[in-house]
Amino acid sequence: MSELLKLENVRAGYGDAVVLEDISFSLGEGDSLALLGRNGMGKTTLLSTLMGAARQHSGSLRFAGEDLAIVPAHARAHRGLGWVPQERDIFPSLTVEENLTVVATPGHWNLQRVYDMFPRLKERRTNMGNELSGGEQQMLAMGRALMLNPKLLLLDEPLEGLAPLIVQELLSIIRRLTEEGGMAVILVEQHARQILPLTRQALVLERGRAVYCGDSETLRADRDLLDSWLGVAAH
Amino acid sequence: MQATLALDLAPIARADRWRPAELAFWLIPVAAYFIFPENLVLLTQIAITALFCLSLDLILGYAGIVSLGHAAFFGLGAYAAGLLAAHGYGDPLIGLAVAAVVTAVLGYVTSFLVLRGADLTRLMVTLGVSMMLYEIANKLTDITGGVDGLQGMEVLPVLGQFEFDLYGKTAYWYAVAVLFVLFWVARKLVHSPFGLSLKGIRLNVGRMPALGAPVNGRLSTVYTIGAAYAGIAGALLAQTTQFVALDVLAFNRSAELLLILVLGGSGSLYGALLGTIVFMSAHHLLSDLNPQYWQFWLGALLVVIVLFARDGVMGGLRGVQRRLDAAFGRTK
Amino acid sequence: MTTYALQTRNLVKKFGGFVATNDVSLNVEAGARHALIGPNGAGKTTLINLLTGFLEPTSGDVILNGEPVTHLAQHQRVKRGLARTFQINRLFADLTVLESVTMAVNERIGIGARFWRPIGAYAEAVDEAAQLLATLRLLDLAHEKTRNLAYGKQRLIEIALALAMKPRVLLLDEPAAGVPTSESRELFETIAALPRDVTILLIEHDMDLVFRFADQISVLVSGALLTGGTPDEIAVNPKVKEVYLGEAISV
Amino acid sequence: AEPLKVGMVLPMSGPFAAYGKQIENGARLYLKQNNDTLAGRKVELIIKDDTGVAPEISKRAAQELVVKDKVDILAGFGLTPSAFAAAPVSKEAKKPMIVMNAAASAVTTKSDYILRVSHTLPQITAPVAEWAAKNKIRKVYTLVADYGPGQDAEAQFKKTFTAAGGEIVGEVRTPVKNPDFAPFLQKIKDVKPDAVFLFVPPGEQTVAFMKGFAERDLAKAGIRVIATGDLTEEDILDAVGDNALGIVNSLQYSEVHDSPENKAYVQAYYKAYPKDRPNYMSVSGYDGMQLIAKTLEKTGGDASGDKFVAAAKGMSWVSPRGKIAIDAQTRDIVQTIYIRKVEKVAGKLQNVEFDKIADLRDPGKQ
Amino acid sequence: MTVIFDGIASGMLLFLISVGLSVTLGLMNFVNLAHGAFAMLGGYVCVTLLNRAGVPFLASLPVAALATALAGVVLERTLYRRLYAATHLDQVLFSIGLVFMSIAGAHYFFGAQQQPMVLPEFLQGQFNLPGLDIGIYRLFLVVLSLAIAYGLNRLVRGTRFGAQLRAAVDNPRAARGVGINVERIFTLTFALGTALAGLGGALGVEMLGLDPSFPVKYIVYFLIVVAVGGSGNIMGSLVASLILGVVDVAGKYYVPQIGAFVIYAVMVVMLIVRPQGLFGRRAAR
Ligand SMILES: Nc1ncnc2c1ncn2[C@@H]1O[C@H](COP(=O)(O)OP(=O)(O)OP(=O)(O)O)[C@@H](O)[C@H]1O
Ligand SMILES: Nc1ncnc2c1ncn2[C@@H]1O[C@H](COP(=O)(O)OP(=O)(O)OP(=O)(O)O)[C@@H](O)[C@H]1O
Ligand SMILES: [Mg+2]
Ligand SMILES: [Mg+2]
Repeated sequence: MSELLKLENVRAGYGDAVVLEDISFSLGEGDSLALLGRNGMGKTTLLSTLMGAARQHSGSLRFAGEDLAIVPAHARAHRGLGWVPQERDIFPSLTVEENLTVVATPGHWNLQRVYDMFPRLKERRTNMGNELSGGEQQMLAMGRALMLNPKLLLLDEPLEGLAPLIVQELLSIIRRLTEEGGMAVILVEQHARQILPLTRQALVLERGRAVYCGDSETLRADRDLLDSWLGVAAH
Repeated sequence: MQATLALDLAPIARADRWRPAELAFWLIPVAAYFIFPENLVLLTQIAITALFCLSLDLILGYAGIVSLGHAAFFGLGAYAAGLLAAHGYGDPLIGLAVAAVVTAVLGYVTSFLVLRGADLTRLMVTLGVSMMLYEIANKLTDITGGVDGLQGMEVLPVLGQFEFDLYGKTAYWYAVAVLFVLFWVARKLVHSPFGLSLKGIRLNVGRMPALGAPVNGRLSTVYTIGAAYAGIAGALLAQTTQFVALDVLAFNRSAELLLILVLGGSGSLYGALLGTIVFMSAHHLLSDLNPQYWQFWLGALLVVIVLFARDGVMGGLRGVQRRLDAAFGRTK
Repeated sequence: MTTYALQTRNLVKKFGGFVATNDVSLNVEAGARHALIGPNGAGKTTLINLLTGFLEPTSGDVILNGEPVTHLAQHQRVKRGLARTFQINRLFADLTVLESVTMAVNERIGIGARFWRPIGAYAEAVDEAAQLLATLRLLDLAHEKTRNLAYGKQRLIEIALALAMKPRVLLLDEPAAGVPTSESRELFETIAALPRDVTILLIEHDMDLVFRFADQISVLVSGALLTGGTPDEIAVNPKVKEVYLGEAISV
Repeated sequence: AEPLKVGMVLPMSGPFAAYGKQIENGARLYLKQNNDTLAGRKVELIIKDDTGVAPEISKRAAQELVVKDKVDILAGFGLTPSAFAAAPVSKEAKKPMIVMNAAASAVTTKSDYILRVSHTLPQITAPVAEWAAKNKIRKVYTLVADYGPGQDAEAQFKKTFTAAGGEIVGEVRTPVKNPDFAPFLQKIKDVKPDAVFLFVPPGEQTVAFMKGFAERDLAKAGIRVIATGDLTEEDILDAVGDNALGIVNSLQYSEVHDSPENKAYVQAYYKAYPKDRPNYMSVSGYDGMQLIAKTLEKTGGDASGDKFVAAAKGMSWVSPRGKIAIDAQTRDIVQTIYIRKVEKVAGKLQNVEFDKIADLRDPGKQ
Repeated sequence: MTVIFDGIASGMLLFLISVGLSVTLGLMNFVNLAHGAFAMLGGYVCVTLLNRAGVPFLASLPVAALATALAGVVLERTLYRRLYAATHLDQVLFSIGLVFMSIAGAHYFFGAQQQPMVLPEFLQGQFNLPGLDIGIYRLFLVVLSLAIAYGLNRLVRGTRFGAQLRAAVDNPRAARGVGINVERIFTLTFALGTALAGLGGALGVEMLGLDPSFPVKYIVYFLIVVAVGGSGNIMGSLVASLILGVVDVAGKYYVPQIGAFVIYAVMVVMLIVRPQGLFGRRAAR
């Protein structure tokens, strides 16, 4: 696996405020990382930093061999970063289909494949972005990111608000993406139990610092760790 | 009740305390009287405009209703007081009271037009209402004197005691006193539950009904109050200038007012006052320096202020204070 | 005879030609813990919007505690004890947490339009708000501006605002979405601890929570009611499994 | 002697900035020609901008000029409301106030210290009505802007014109802010009067009206345009362009008025302000200063209100526009009003005088 | 008949001078009250070329549009850009500041008087059909505005650029996240908006006149069209302009006594009936 993403001592936040301290990890092509942590620990901020939507104070951030700090936010998507934001951020003045095609990049994922994956979207293709149910928005955000055919997919709580059936499908799709498609994934989730089996690595954030960085399997097995950082031992 | 013990309620419980800086602020009008005895007319007009601006702040800064037609109320108030004075009822306080009532009625009635739609719609509806009022006043030349102005106002001494004089002393204290009283009332209002609910409406109008708040009722109420304030300001201008012409209803006045409020920082009562002081002083100074092209410099001033201080003068001051706090290591 | 806290009769909502709510007649018993489940886009949120008056129905009726409220404004329904949370947060970004909740309490106890005395003078409202924050463990954030909070915390405020209404009927639209697993359990404990006479209608996609919490479940598919019953009945219903549950519940 | 301070309140910015500019030009020209010295006193000119239509600013400016700058004489006043608003200041402070443009008849009645050197609206309206009635124009359609001055002009025109035997076949008042005259012109075309009497705020409205008039070929339909002369004053004429040719109008001053005083004035004006054309407003500014000079000579340099006004009453002198005088009763101006027609003179549009009504008092005060 | 045609033409003029604002305010959601200032610039460029340099009218129109667009781009790059994220009120303050500066600037360079402008022969006059007099310049305006409306509508609704623009306005952060070059799109769109403003200004001189107070004199009309049409909707603006123009002209023709009220009354009524504007969609929340 050749190296795709590498963070070294990254410090980031909003404006003058620092949210993340000293984050380092690296990710190879087709690799997968579970990003865990309680509320407000900085998971979203880390993804925002990768996308250039939060401020990187110091440290280094390399993607496919390039220093991301000097790549403007909008160009990062073209470099191969696909983002499903936590708040979905669907464009309300665009139809469902426009939301998908507005930035499409040629590749494996095209309109047809996205519609196959989420038939619901196809039914609602002429709806405006703000006329969708919560779950439909979530699907659309996912589809929109896939249409970019990214090398690295950043998913911020992608299962939230989806019906169980869809969740199951999506989990298997994510697994396929990494295993067959060679797409790398960073997955933020509250439901550690559901995603740890899916990912190779895990990173646990606690007040902006990494308290665990290693492989998922070990973390999954260690109930004490899980309990102390995530409070999920009961599951 | 242990929960409340754990929490310091001071920030919310004492939000309405008069702070030293506020007391200092209100010394400005007193000091100004002695420092600029020859500019009392300007100072009076600043006080009046500040009151007018305060009225817009109530509806825009607190309730989030943008208006580009607030001069409708100002003008109506001015004509109410002016017509009274021209027909032999020149007592200033009665003039203010009548102006307040008349404009409140108009405010209440038109509030229902303003409740609908988003910002741009409101902007244009308020503007439309005020333009129609302007045209009516223009049409009724026999009553209003039209563009040439209302003839024959006789304003009696304030409280039967204080004549309006050439130097404008009476006018000044009269305007400042009215401003202060109404400011005090407005201050009570914004720190009350009513004021809080207005903020709620401004920040997220969609959520308020789900909290059981009758949004339209609240907006109507504050719009009516704002209208009355504007009417009083208009009446003050009519009485202190002893003249009313159509321009009290003009679009420019509404637009300039909006400008002043934004310049000062909407959503804070002192923003309205500071904005007026800064804008009118700048206007006065610049137009004295360069009667022809002062607008250029005033425009440049506005642009610079927006670029460097968001939320107007108040925003800028807050920024400075934050920086000072940080520099001296104080925490709030 | 069972009393119903909330009923709909032949409720229909169309968006243009699209039927989002299709002839729904739903009965929610007083004091029930009633869950509403169904695929994405089935019309659950739309139904809540119709119940609360956020949307006008195309036809049909909404009945709250035996009285028709179909044409009452939202705030009037709230006054009759119907409160809700929103699936996507609708908060007051520039108010502090305590201010937001105090404001909600003010409205409930009917002092929202008082304009002469300061907020702090109505200590009972502020105290109650603080209490509520304490129950939701938000006390240390009381003076933070809402906009500076992480998503999960904002989610809790969304719920605090609804609870401040002291509702008799509470409609929760995916309350736990975005709240971490550990905290969502506590959250549900708080909700479950509400007095039994508070009726709760819950939308949620997390089946662990639904099956632990609900005593009645209705399933909505394509705008229409598919079926209803106790959790045990629903869990084994093959139709529900096919369109919604998949392998989520292994009984 | 101490310098004489003259405070001018003028619209220097805003939609009426051209007025202020012309008046200032005229006033400064006179001062320059006299080395800034009138009747032996050095003159200091202070100019305040009132932005045109804000009486409270005019009043403030006047008050500050009196209280702070301690001026001896107030002058200027581009529009009627500013003159009205400032009148009480002159009255209370007993300062002479020389009105250089505000045209409502009643202005001079608002303070005993007001003197007017420009014109009144009836004064420039009546003559063209009289001329029309006498020159085979029987049926007139009046089109005025719907505001105070428009209504006054309409009333005066009707009064004079019908008294002289003419007939008003239609009248319309157009909105003051009116970018398009098409509907009104269409109506006029339908009615086919001998002439249209026009009174709109000078500026783009005149331009727009005349353009529409030409576009619709109303002139070919035999309809003429008559107007007050402020609509075809030199500042606007170029913008109206050739469409203005043939408009008959009445006013007290034209750039091509044939007199040695005017030749000298025009020459000096162009020398001082090569970019502007002299118009009646500039002459008012010029004459205002001239009035001050002549009056001070009479009072021996005393500019105190009562003495000054007493001395100014009945004063007469030769202005670039011809002989003019201050009415001893009304303190208003008495002057000759010329009937002119817009023609090309040496490639430039001009108001060529061809008739006149001499020594006319303000008809509005009778 | 003639009244209706005049109404249509006057509506089209309204459309032409305000369509630039439909772009900057409507599409970009920037409260650009300085729209009139850009229009004025276009007007002065056109008049100057015409009168001083003897450039033919039709040639001076595109030059006016380009020159204005250039000024727009420079201002966008240096100033406007910094205010996209600011509140609407701050934008008002800023753009009015620019208006003030432009008024004083125009006054300084061109003087306070009206600018003369003579149309070429072939655009002057009328041709007369039975019962219908058609002003040639008016016809020219009608044709031009239909073309512009069509083109713009295509651009906004039918192209990827249009979709990217709407996305960038909806949520710049997310738009960047999916790879839209928000800055470039905004610059281009702003250039388009100002070019249209300049063109409208140049075309408007003939009927509206041109002096330094132009930017404030007609601001109300610009806003009316955008508000009634529904913000961000080009066809809405076109239809709104048409209705306003026809009603306004007809009102003045048939009931001149209340001529001045008509346009405001129509606007208020239309906005009360359709607060979102004719074609506006419910604002997204
Ligand atoms: N725009 C912002 N400005 C300032 N601070 C912010 C901003 N957004 C988030 N924060 C703060 O940054 C911290 C981390 O927030 P972040 O959203 O990254 O958390 P998270 O781990 O994604 O939480 P959640 O699980 O709730 O989504 C929080 O303390 C939050 O208050
Ligand atoms: N304003 C609207 N115009 C057109 N269609 C709409 C509108 N609002 C919602 N819809 C459609 O109605 C359907 C029901 O939406 P609703 O939000 O009620 O779904 P839901 O059951 O809550 O789904 P989820 O579980 O994803 O939140 C969806 O398919 C949605 O696209
Ligand atoms: Mg997050
Ligand atoms: Mg939903």
